[in-house]
Amino acid sequence: MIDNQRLVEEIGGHFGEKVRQFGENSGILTFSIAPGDLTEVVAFLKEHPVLKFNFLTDITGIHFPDNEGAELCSVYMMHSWENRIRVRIKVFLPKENPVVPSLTPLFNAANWMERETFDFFGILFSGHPNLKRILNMEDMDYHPMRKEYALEDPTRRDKIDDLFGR
Amino acid sequence: MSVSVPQDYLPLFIQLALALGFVVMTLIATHVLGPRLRSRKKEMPFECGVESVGDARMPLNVRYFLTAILFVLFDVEVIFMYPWAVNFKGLGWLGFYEMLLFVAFLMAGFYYVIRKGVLDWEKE
Amino acid sequence: MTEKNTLVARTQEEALALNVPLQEENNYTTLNLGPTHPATHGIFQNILTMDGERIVSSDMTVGYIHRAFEKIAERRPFYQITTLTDRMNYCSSPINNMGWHMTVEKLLEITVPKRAQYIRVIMMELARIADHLICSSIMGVDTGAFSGFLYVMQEREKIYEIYEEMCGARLTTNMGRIGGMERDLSPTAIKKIKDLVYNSLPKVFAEFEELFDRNRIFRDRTIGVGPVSQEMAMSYGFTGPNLRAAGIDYDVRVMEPYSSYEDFEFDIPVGHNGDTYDRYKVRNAEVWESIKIVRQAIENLPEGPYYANENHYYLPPKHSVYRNMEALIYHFKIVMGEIDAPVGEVYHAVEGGNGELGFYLISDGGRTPYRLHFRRPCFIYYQAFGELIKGGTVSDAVPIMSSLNVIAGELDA
Amino acid sequence: MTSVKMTDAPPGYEGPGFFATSLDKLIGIARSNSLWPLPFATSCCGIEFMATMGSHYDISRFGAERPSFSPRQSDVLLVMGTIAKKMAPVVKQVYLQMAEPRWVVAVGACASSGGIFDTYSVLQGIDRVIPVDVYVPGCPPRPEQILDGLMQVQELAKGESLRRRESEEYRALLESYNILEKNDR
Repeated sequence: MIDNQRLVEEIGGHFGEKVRQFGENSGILTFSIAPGDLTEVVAFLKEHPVLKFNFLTDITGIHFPDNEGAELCSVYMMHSWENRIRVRIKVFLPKENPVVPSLTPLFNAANWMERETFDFFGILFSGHPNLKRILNMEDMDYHPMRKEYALEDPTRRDKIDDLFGR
Repeated sequence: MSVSVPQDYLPLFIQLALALGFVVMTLIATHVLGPRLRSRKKEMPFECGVESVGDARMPLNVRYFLTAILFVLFDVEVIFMYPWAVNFKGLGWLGFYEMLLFVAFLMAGFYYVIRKGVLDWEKE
Repeated sequence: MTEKNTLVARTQEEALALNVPLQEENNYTTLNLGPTHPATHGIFQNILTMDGERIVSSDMTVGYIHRAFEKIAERRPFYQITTLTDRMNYCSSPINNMGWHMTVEKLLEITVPKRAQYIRVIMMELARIADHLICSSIMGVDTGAFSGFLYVMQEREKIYEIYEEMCGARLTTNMGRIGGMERDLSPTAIKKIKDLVYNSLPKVFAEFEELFDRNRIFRDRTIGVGPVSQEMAMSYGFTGPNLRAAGIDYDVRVMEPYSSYEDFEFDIPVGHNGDTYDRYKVRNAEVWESIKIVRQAIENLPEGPYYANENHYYLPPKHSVYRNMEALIYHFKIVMGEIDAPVGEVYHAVEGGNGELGFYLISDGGRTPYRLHFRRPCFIYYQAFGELIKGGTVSDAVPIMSSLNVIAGELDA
Repeated sequence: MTSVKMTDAPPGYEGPGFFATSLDKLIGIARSNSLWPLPFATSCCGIEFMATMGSHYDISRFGAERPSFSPRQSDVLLVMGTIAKKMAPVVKQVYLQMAEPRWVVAVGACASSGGIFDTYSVLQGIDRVIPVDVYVPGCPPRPEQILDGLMQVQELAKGESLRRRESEEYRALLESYNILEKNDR
């Protein structure tokens, strides 16, 4: 049975200083790495003979507007079906140039997940075969999931503040 | 058995006239009564709700034509078989051999077509 | 007509024999399947490039009903997000509701009493049955058989009646609360559930299966159509019945049991080839397994409360709101969304109708989630559709799409 | 004794052996009892429409058993579900390509007003792009409510004057939605 302690030893032992901030959130091991090491770490986890993280569960983004120099975060969740264990990898990126290598060569599923993350947060995945908007309209000029953008439809006129006591 | 006289066909003609009359009347009535609105977008082909791109009149591969004409050929063959099947007993063995010969001719053509590879879509 | 309207030949030999000009380039036909196409259930656009009847490639566009769930979730208190989860996979909304409640309970560290967990299991399995009934019967409609659909719709209505008995709604159920259920199973509900799983559904569903399983047309149109290998399924992130049809027995209910799934005896049906017929068979087998689970749950329903004793998060009963000051305060605070959640980061997955439905919730200690991401199984595996239909005919593409059971609301979020 | 209910006769003049009414009313009855719907189902409400179409609620009882997926042969556009801004041009195109007379039913809160999705990506009601005749509330409406919406359209069809679609008011309505172009007749 592989537990999070064993994972820390395996990953930490192999990558040393490259992996940082090990933590456990509701049972799932979380750590962060630099964007340049992402492909290497994911490939290591995927092809490891014992760990066998063979399934990419999800890719998503988070926006931390107050986190100077690392405003955006790209989150990768992997799952080892054989060992029944999950792991979460975080890559923090600056707002000015959020570039992270694409995982499409390793997992086909990464294609649309990365497009969605690009659409919502504007994180650029280098090496992605077709990085364009997926859910929103092509001509949208901002990335709506960033915290500074409003949720409401700007064209709506019947929601006057007076009516709601605001 | 009686011999049919032209008068016997009268009900048929009446029915034909009624059927045609109904169609013509309906067409005229809808044109007179129905509201109508023409616009450029309305007259475009329906493409699942998006604007159609390009032209339907593009060069077609000759294979479509060959497939279509072969289909017509074998379809017509079946039409010949209907009257033959109705009079199967009356025509007797001679009719049977004739039909056999007819089908054999067609089959020879079919064999030729298959050997030529006309029906293979992906021939490189 | 102009020169454009002429025939062209593909090979030199043909051009000479038929006296038509030779075609310079591969002139494929382009066909538009969607957005409002009767064969696409939901709104997707596929621009197919065709060589005769064969599909050469397809260009998929999604996002036609993108509703910004994740953005809304950042502005709503936790209990209001349940209404969003309803509208995600609307064929099996109770699973989404319960999955969300369990995610929040994981964040708040609430343990739900056994009875509530069993009621949740019953509701989730009924939702799974409803989901699979629609998918399988719509596959029948797409291959040209309407009667199967009419048979099972009647049974789905009975499931909806049970939902109504539980929460008052039919489709977008908004069922349950954070910390349990909003009401106990009523005697009518128990009667209806028992009637469904012991009498009507098995009978009708067996008949439905008889209608399709060995139907020549249905088999010809589905066997060997759109096969998914195990490697491809893994790489494309398949989960749920579509993955199991390829022969991998991954099921969240067994892998990471939630809501007392470990108490129940059931099998995970798997297929062999991962083709359309296998997906259909796996879904049908899952309906039988779900019936088994509901029977076990309703027979062994434990006594006890149906909600956790958590005043801060679970709405107090109405009669005490009228009489008790504390209850009134809690009621007010919960309804106004003024309950602060602890800081945390939670991922919880449930086995939805289409696969692993995950909720990735980040709370910064506020009243709303800081970030909520839904792992929508449809969105992830639908990208394989283009590869599945490649090389097949258009008539194959339609059953493949319905066998994948892509729900537009879940896909576009 | 049959249980088949005949439609009520329109107001008119009745004498021995004959019955006279206006052509408007006759055509109104014909139209209202054979409305072919175009189910434009995008999300949840579409599933409720499936129930309406299915055996339990049976929309065929109202002469609408033939769902038409091409706009050319349909009379009622039933818009069911959220219409995102990406989808709005498609709805408009489908409406434009329908033959006159045409009616539109906005089924559900999303199609009527955007519903709970007051977001940047959702169209706040389809009446921003096409004229709507009947709004059906509910999220989603129950099949009975969808049937009621259809019956409202039947009432509209029954009472509609034959000249309405050629009137200046109707033209002005379409022009206000930018549906008629300059040289359209």
